Amino acid sequence: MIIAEMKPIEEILDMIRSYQRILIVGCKGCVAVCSTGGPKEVSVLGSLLRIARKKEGRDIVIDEESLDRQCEPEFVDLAGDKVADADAVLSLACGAGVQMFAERFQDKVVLPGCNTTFLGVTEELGVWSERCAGCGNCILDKTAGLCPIARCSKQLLNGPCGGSMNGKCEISKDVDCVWQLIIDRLTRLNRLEMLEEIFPVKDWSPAGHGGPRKMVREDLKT
Amino acid sequence: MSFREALESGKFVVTAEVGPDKGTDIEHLLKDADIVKNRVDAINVTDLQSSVMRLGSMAVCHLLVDRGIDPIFQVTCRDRNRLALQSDLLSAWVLGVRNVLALTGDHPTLGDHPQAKPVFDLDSVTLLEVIRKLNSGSDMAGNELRGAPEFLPGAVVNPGADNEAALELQIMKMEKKIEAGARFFQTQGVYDLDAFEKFMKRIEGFHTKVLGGIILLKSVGMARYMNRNVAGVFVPETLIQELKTAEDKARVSINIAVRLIKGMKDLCDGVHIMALGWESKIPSILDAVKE
Amino acid sequence: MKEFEPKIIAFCCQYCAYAAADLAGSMRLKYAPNIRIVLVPCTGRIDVIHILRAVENGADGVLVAGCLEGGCHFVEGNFKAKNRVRYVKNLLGRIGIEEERVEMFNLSSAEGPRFAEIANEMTERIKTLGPSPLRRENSTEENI
Amino acid sequence: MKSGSNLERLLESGQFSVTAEAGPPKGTSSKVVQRKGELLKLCCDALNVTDNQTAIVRMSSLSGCVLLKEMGVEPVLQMVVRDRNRLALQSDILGAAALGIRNVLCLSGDHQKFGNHPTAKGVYDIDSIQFIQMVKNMRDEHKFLNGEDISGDVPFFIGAAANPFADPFEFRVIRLAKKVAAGADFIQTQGVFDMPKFIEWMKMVRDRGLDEKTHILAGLIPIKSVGMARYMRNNVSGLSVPKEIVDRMADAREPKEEGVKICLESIEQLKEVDGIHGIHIMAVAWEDIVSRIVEEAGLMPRPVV
Amino acid sequence: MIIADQKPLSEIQDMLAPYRKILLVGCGTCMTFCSAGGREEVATLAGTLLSENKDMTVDKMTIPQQCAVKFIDRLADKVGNYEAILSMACGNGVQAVANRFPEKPVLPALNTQFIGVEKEPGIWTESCMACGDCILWRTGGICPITRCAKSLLNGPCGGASGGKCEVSKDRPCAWQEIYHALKRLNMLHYLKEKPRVKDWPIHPGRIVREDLREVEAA
Repeated sequence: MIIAEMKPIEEILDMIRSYQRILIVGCKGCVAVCSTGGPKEVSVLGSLLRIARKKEGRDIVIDEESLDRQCEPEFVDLAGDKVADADAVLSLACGAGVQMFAERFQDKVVLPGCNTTFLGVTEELGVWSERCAGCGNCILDKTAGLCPIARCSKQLLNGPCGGSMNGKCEISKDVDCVWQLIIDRLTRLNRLEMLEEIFPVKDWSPAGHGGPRKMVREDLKT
Repeated sequence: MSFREALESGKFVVTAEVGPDKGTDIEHLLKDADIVKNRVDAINVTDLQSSVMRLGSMAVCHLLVDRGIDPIFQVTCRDRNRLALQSDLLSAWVLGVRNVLALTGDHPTLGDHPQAKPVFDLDSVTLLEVIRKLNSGSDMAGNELRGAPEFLPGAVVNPGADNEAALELQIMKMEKKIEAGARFFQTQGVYDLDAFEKFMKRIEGFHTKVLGGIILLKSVGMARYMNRNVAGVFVPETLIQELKTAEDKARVSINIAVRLIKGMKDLCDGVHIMALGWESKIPSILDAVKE
Repeated sequence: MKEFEPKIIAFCCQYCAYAAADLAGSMRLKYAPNIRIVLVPCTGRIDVIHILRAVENGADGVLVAGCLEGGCHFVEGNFKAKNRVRYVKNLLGRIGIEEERVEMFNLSSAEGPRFAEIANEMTERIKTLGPSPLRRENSTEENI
Repeated sequence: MKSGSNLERLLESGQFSVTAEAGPPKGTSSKVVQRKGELLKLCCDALNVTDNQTAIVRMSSLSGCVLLKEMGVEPVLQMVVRDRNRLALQSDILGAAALGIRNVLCLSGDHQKFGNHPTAKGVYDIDSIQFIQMVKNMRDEHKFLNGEDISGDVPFFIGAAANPFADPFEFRVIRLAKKVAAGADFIQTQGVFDMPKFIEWMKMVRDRGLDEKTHILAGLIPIKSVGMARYMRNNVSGLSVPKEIVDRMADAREPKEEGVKICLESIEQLKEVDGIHGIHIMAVAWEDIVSRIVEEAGLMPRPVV
Repeated sequence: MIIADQKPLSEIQDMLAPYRKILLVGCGTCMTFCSAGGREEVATLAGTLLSENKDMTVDKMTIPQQCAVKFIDRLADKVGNYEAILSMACGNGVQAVANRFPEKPVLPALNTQFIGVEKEPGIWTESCMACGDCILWRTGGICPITRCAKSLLNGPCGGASGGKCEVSKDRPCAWQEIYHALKRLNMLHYLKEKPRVKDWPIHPGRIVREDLREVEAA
């Protein structure tokens, strides 16, 4: 799923400074699962903003809404009536959702309430970590189901650098050295010989480095 | 006289440019540089122009310094992150480079290594700020330097934007560049003096020097190609016709350049001639401008 | 001028703090009358939004009282609550509401006197802080 | 000869070689490089010029190399893949060739997080093994990475780093094998303090016959103080400093002398290890000790081939 | 949502070559919405694989999410019967499944592309790069980090022509779009802000939220 975290409340207060009527819109997709932008977080943020503005002695009217997904226009359009009443929309979706909102309501100020951080999984309740970089050319079959593009801090394709110690990455003791994990797993699967091959230079153009990406599926076009 | 002195003296300055080759062979390039050496105030050395892999700009700048030429070191943000950019700038100073032109750089997909990972850690505006910081004796993170450079920073601007938004954005960015320390601008190739005059009016009062860009028109095909594919370059149909009907095309091409340079003398502070292989024609162009 | 009497919401776990409050009552202990008790099945049930709502609606202070650490009926409900209280304190602090207005306490059902002590302690603390900034909106500086 | 560099000639003729490190300054002061060059000139066969070492911005390796070359010292151009993409790396390689640099050391580089610009964008377009292969193709096939031809020669003696002390230990020799297969002509290792582990690693290297395909120079870091020993033991990932070394430094009355002694003992042991073709001394901020170490190790004067 | 598409069939067959008994697992979230790995695509791929390899066993199962352990657990009593798992999830899902079943080869059937939105049926575009510091409020709801090919923060490069990006004529210049949006919203002053240098996030990313953890915070 897409992982996001709430923006610092100071930044949110700053961006809504000049507005009186705010619609906070949550998304029940990825950001709800990672407890950042679902209905619950919408009400927490709403309450916080009301407290902050009340303290400043300035009125604010906050309306709340949560959509099934903000990355699809048909769901976004459902918020139309509430959007019309608001000075600004504060979206708790990932960046894709915020931009879908801005695109559907071109004359409305649309503000992001979250920072979208990575594609990842829940490690345990309250802890998420990155797993996939969306590089467009999956090699997980060759690396024992562990991705060196997303999980090695240097995106190395030919084994760990000299900073790998006790199974941890040189950047932090909280980060596993993914190459250690790959080697452990290949040992278990008895496929260590896969490490001897030199991985060729990667084509980064499908990984977002060739400009913003677009995917077309002819079979689904209308 | 160094490029900086020439610029500060208020005279109408002239710069040219050389593009390094694809390999370690430098004879040809040095020959071109020698042809224009005593006729121009500085020579730009391009940094992997059009994202095509070539010999590095810094090495060539160093070779030009050795030959008594004041080079303008072009630096793009495409291939290096902030560590490498700052490190290369310090090095360039040590190797005798005094002028830097900060650019964003073309995207790698346009070049010959389209699969490369573009960097774009900084952009042209923030690169200028970095140069200013280095000049003041610290790196961009604020760490003090042991010995500081004194670069003359420059930038580019595209006066030929093709719509309102693009023009406003160019001007907005030009202001940011000046604020970030750009002391001179070299423009994209100009063929329409009226439009250029309008642009210069629009930026009246900006505290900077502007060198109008001159791209030698080598053929009708090239003119049409640029109109189709090069952002901000527009060759008017009258010029294309003039070139088309000419018997001695090189002669006409030189004439056009001479006219443009003469026209620019009252509009801006100098010209930047991009001869694209026709470096040998630069002396006669400059002679004709004087007449 | 009348002395400021704070309103304090106390979320009390039924297995400990609520029972302790009961005990304090039957022991006829005197404690500050400013505490409004809300019974919860476990402090683990308290969510960030409950605390915020209390503040938003004018509470001058909020206390969450759960079992002693290690003694939660649902094993780790009070740890969850501790994490959430800490989170709320941080959020409130950053929008300019004193963090001290919200606090977590741990006690057992047998500690009636401790409950009275907590109630007094919290009331004193809030009195020192003064009314919630949210209740001051219509008052002028002088009469605070 | 692949490059004709002094280092290559010495190693190919079977001489026990000595290289050292000359880090460029954080600024434009060329004197710093020149001073290090003077200090190390007579006792080393080539000097590595580091590339923004530990991700701290310094004058670039290329200009440091040019400065050394101008004073008659042979440089080794260190390049990391952290800061430059494949266009810049190839372009700088061509520039270095045009400026007469003949040795290059291809590295991954420390993560930018450790340096003084921790929020820089790490580039990592290619990795160190791909980098070695790329330079080899430029030299031997006259081909760029995209398969196009290069005009002119790119004569480089290609080096790589190896760290026998990082984890996973068993993989370290596989990685070295990959580097050799990719085209590494010489290897400089991480600083050796843990001699038993290093000897074990060298045995694995010899078992694969790698010592015959490349020249291995063992890394040495002279220790100045017990504080430095402790710091390296606890904080530098990829270094293994045994407790005995720290204790020896702690007990020493003259720590610097003890540091030199440790270094000299290591050299004696390394000379006996089959497959070691030289040493690489990394005396960070203690360059003036190098000539004494080389002298007392009986490695002076440096041979001329 | 996360957008992915299926790998070329030949690549999938290559990676399946050593195995005869496969469990094909779909994902009910993003991969279903972008028609890359939902129940329908699972059925289609299983059918294709079976028709090409008659002696193969391909069983199907689709779980609501492959990036959450509680759903992956539903596979637990089945995986023992198979030599390999072919996952039709994004890279997160494949790795989460691999992590849950350490003794089993877990293979990716899809290439994960980007975070984006559906433009029209069959066309998706990238809109978010998950850079960790959202500036959409200052850029008219259009992300220059993602939608400008050079991720420029301080205005466009000189390469746009006719409102299009230099990289491709069918991509708009994000900065021109930003300009129009800010003009419409009467927020052009955001263009004149001081130049910004981006603090790029360090990968791999990790987030810890104390209020949600069940263990005692340190």
